[in-house]
Amino acid sequence: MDLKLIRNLVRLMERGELSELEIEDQSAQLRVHLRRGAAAPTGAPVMMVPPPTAAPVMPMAMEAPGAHGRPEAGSRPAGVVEITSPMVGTFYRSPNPESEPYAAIGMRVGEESVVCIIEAMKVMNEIRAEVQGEIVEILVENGEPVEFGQPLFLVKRG
Amino acid sequence: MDLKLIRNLVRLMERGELSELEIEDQSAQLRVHLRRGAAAPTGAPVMMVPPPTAAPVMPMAMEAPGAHGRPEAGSRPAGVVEITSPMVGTFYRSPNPESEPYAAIGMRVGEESVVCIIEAMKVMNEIRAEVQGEIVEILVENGEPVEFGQPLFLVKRG
Amino acid sequence: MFRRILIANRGEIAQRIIRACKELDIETVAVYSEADADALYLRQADETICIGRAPSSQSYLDIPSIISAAEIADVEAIHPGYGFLAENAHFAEVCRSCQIDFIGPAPETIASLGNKARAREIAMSAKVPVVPGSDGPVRDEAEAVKVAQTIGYPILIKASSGGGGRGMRIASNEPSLKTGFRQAQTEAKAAFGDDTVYLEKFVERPRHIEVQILGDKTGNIIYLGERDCSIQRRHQKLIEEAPSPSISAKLRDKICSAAVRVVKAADYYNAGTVEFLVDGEDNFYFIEVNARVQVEHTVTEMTTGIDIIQQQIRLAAGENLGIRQKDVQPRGHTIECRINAEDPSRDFQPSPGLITTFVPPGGPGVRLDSHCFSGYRVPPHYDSMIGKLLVHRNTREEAIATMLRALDEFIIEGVKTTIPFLQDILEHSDFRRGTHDTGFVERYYNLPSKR
Amino acid sequence: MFRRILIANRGEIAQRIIRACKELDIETVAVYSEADADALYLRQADETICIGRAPSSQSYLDIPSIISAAEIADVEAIHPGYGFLAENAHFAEVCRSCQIDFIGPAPETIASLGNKARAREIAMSAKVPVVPGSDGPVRDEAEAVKVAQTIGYPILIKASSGGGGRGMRIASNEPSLKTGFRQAQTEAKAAFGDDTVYLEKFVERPRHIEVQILGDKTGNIIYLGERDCSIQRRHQKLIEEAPSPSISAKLRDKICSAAVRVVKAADYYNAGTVEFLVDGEDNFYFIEVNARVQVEHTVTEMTTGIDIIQQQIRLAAGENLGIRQKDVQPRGHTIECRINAEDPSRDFQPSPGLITTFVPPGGPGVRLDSHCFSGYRVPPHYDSMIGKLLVHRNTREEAIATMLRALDEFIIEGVKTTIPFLQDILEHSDFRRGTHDTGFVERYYNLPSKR
Repeated sequence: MDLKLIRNLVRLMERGELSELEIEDQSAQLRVHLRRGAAAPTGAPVMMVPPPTAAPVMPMAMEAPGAHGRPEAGSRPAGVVEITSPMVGTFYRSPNPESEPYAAIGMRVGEESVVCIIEAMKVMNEIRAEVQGEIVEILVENGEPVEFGQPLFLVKRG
Repeated sequence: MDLKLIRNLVRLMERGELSELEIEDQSAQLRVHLRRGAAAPTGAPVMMVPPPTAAPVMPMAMEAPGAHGRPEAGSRPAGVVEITSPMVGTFYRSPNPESEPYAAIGMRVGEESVVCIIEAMKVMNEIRAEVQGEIVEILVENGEPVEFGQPLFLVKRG
Repeated sequence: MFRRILIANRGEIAQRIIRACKELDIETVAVYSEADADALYLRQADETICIGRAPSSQSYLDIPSIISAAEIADVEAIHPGYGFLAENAHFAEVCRSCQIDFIGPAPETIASLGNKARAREIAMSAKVPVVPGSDGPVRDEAEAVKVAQTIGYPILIKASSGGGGRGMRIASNEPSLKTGFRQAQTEAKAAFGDDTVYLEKFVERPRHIEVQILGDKTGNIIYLGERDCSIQRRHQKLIEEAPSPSISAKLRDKICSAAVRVVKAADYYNAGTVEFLVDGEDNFYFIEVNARVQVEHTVTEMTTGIDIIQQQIRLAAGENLGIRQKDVQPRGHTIECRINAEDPSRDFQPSPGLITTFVPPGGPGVRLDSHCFSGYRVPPHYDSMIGKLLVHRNTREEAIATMLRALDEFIIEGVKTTIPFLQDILEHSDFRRGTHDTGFVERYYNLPSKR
Repeated sequence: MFRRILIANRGEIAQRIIRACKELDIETVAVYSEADADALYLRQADETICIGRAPSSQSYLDIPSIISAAEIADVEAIHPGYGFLAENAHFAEVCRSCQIDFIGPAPETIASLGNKARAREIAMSAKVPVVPGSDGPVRDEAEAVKVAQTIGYPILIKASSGGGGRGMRIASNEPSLKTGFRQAQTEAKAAFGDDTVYLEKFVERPRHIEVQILGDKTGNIIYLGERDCSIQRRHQKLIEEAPSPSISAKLRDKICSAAVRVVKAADYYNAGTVEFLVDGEDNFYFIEVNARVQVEHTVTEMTTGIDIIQQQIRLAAGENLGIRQKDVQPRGHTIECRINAEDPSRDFQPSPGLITTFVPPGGPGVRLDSHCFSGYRVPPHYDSMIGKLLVHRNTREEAIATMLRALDEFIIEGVKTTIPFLQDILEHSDFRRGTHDTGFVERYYNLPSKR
C-alpha cells in the first residue's frame, strides 16, 4: 500500500484547497476517498486569514518613503486643506526672481488662482489652487524639489 | 495488521487537516476508513483565534506537530485530567499478552496505581496514575507508539 | 564610473538594480508610484521620489516625470530595467538629449531592432537564418499560394498589426491556405483595423533558445551561453534553464556565434538577448533581439558567475569588457521558476492583495529574487510576477530535485500563486526528459491525463 | 541507500538535513523538544516525535529517548548534526548495537580523536607537526624550566582539566614561567579541583585554518580545501571564509595533505574537519579533528559545489566516494557570517524571544540557512545562532561587498542580533586586507578606535 501516493494526494488537496477527493483505480485495485477540513461552514473561516496578521510589518509601512515628511491628515485643524504637487519638479513661488511671489501667507485664493510654478524638464507649469480660501502655511522653500503628491500649501477653506 | 501504516495515515490526516480518509486496496486485501476531529466541533474554532503577538504564523503554529491530536484543555468536562506519557516508547495496557490490563474504563485509580507500561529500548517502564479518580477514557491502543507528553488516559478526579 | 543612478522601474528588478548598485558603491534614486509607496526595496535606496499615480501611464511610463525626477535628483544615468520604458527608443533619445546616460544600447539600435522587418534584414545580412516567409505583406490568395510554394507547408498566416500570438492561423495545404488567408484578412481588419497579412513557415514543435550577450562601446561582443525558455504559457515564460537540455555542444556553438553576428551587425552595446526557434531537426531561426536586460538574466548569472546588472552599469559608464570569451565558463545547471500571483485553477487570473505569510525557501543552491515579505500588498496595477526562484546544482537532475524541495518549502499565504502548477510541470516526464517544446504547457494543460 | 532517517538535532542543522534528505528522496523523522514544537522545519519532515522537555539533557541529549524514537519510527540511520550527541562515542556505540547506522565516523574513531593526547599522538605518527609541548603533565618548576628550554619561549601554561581558553597563562621568560607555573597550579586546583598543568609553545598571532575532508568506508579520503576561521570571539567562530586570504597555494597543499594523513592514520570515514594553527612564519600546527559535520560546512559547499550533507548520507549508507580529488575544483570566494540572537552592546548576552519581523536578504550570490521566520520564538534553552548568511562571489573583495549589502538588507525585529557587529568587522581594514589573526576580535573589540 503506497503511502507516498496518499501523501501526494493530500498535498494536491491542500494546493487545490479540495474538500473531498475520491479515486477508484480498478487496474490497481485501489479505491481512495479523502475529505479535508471541517464541514463547510466552519471550514471556510479556517481558510480565511485574520487581518491582524499584517501587524508586525505596519511599522515598516509607516516608515515607507511615501509617507515621509507628510503632515498626517488627522493632525490638521478642521477646514484646512492641502494643495499638493501634481508633478515632480522644482518649486518656485514666483515666475522669475525679480517679481513678487504668487502666494503669501494670509492671501486669499480662488480655485483658478495660480499659487506657484513647478518646473519640470525646463517647462514652467503654473499650479492653480483648485480650492477657495486663505493661505495659512507654505510648506516648501523656493527652488526646492518636490515629488508627486507632496503638500505645497495649507489653505483654510472659505 | 500494520499499526504503523495507520499511524502514518493519521499523521498525514493531521498534516493535511483531513477530516476523513477511506482506502480500499484489494491487492493488499486492505480497507481503511478514518474520520478525524468531527466529534469535537469546539476544536476548529479554537484554531481560528490566534493571539495577536505571533499573528502571521499562528495558523502554522497551531498545526505544529506538538499540538496535534491532543484534546483542547477547554473541550474536557470539569474535573477530568490527562495522564500523559513521560517518555517516547510503545504503549502496553498489560504486563504481558496473557494477563489482564492494568486499567480499564470505570476503574478507580490512586496516585500510585500502575496504569500501563511504556516500552523504551526493550525496558518495560511502569507508568503510575499520579492522580486519584476514575478512568473515563483510554486514548491509545495497546501496542501503539507514543511520544513524550502524549495523553494516554482521561481520569475523572475524586 | 557613475556616482548616482536613477532606477526607472519597480518590483523585483528595481530591487535587483539597487543591489547591484550597492555592491558597486553607487548611490541609487528609486522612483515609485503611489501604489508602491510601501515597498520595502525603497528603503534600500539612497533617495526615493514619488512620480505619480498607480497606473503605469501616469508613473512608470510617464517620461516627463521620470526625466524631471532624474534632474532634481541630479543622477548621471538611468537604468530602465525590463518592460515599461526599457525598449522605448524615444525615452533613450530624451535621456541622451538631457545628458543622462541610458543604461542600455543606443536609441538607434533599439529603434532598428524594435522593427520586425528591419531586425529580420539585419539577421539575414549577418548570414543568420530567419523563419522563411513572404518578407512583407501578401496582397491576395494567388500571391499567397506562390509564396507558399517557395517556402513550403505548413504555413503560418500572420496579421502585420498582430503580435503575442494574436491574429495567427496555420495552413497545412493549398486549400486551407486559400480559405485561411481570407479569414485572416477579415479577422485582422476586425481586430486591428488593418487587414494586411504576411506568410511565414510554421516551425513545428519548436524550442525557445536565447543567447545572452554583452558588448562594450568599442564593439567587443561576448556571449554568456544560451537559455532554454521552452516552458511558456501564451508566450509568457514560466520556467527557464541553462544549459538547454535539448541542444548539442555543436549546435550551441553555432547558435551562439550566430547571435554574436546579429548584434555586431546592429552595432549593439550593453546587455542583450538574441532569441531563436529550434525545430526537431536542429534547424534554428532568428526571432528577435531583446534590447534590454531580461527577467531571466539571473539564470545566466548563476551558471557563469557573472553579474549581468553590474556589467550593464560598467558598460554604460564606458568601461571596456573586462571579461574575455574564454573567461566565460558555465558550470552546472540552473533552473528558474517565475512565481506569479495568479490562480492556476481559474485560468491564471491575477490574484493581487495582501500576502499574510511569506516564508521563502533557502539552503544549498537556492537563490530568490523577490520584493515580497509578510504583510506586503501585491498591487493590482502591474505584472503579476512576485518573485523568481532559482536553483543551481551540478546536474539538471539535481537541480530539479532542489527546485521541487524549494517550491515545497515556499510558504505564501493570502494570495494564490503558480507554485502548484510549476510543481506539476517539474514532475512531468516530458520536462524531466527535456523533450518538451514551446507547445508543452498548452498541450499538457488541456490534457492533464497525458502525464 | 537509506529509506528513512531520524534527525537527532534541532534548528538550522535539522532543517539542513531535512533538505538534503528531500533532495535524495529519503523520508525524514524529526525529533523535537517541547520548546521546539512550533518550529516550521518540523512541517517539512515526514514524521515528527516529541522526545522530551526543553532542557537538552531531557531531550536532544537524552540517548534513550532518541533511540526509542528511532525504534518506533523504524529508521535505518540517525544523523546527529553538530553539537549535542554528534561527537558522543557512546551514542554512536548504542546506535551500532541497535543496528541503526550512525551518520558519522566509527565510535572508536570518535573516541580516540576525542582524547587530546591520543589525537596528538595520531598526528605525530602521521608526521604532522603539533604545537611543541610537554606531552603530558609537568610536575614541578624545575621540569617546567627544562621543557621550556627545549620548546622555547613564549610558553603557554595550560590546566589539563581546562579548555575553551580557561586556565591558561603565558610566560615569556624563565622568571615569569616559574611564578606563572605556581599560580596556574593553584588556579587549576581552585577552578577544576585538579592542579595538573602542562606546557605548550605559545603560537603568536595565529590564524585558524581547517581542512574539510570526506572519506568512505574503503579508506578513500579526499579534501575539499581549507576554511579560514580566524574571526573568533572567545573561541566562538563568527565569520568563516574560503579560500583563506592569508596562505599561499604551496602552504595550502602542504596543510591539506597533512590533514589527509591525519584522518587516514585515524581510520576515518564520513565527513570531518582537521583544524590547524598557522603562525606568521607559515608554520602550521595540528590542533584537533572535529569528527562531525561543522556549522561552517556550508562555506565549502559554496566554493566546491559539493553537497556535504548529501555526501555524509551516501557515505554512511556504504557508498564509495563518487568524487575524485581532481574533481574538486574550488571556485570564487565564499564568506559566512553567523547571525546570533545576542546583544553586542551588552557583552553579547543572549537575546531570545519573539521575532516579530524577519525579512531575509536575497539576490545574486546569497545563501541563507535559517529556521527562523516572522513570528518565530527563539527559545532560551539552546545555542543563540539563528542563521548563517553566506555569499559566494568571484573575488574576496566582491564577496565582502555582497555580504555588506546582504547584512544591510536583513531585517530582524524583536530580538537583538550580532548583525551590526559583523558589519563593523567586515568594514575593518585588517579584515579587508586579510591580515587578521584569531586575536583580532578581542583586540579590536577592546579598542574600537583602532579602525
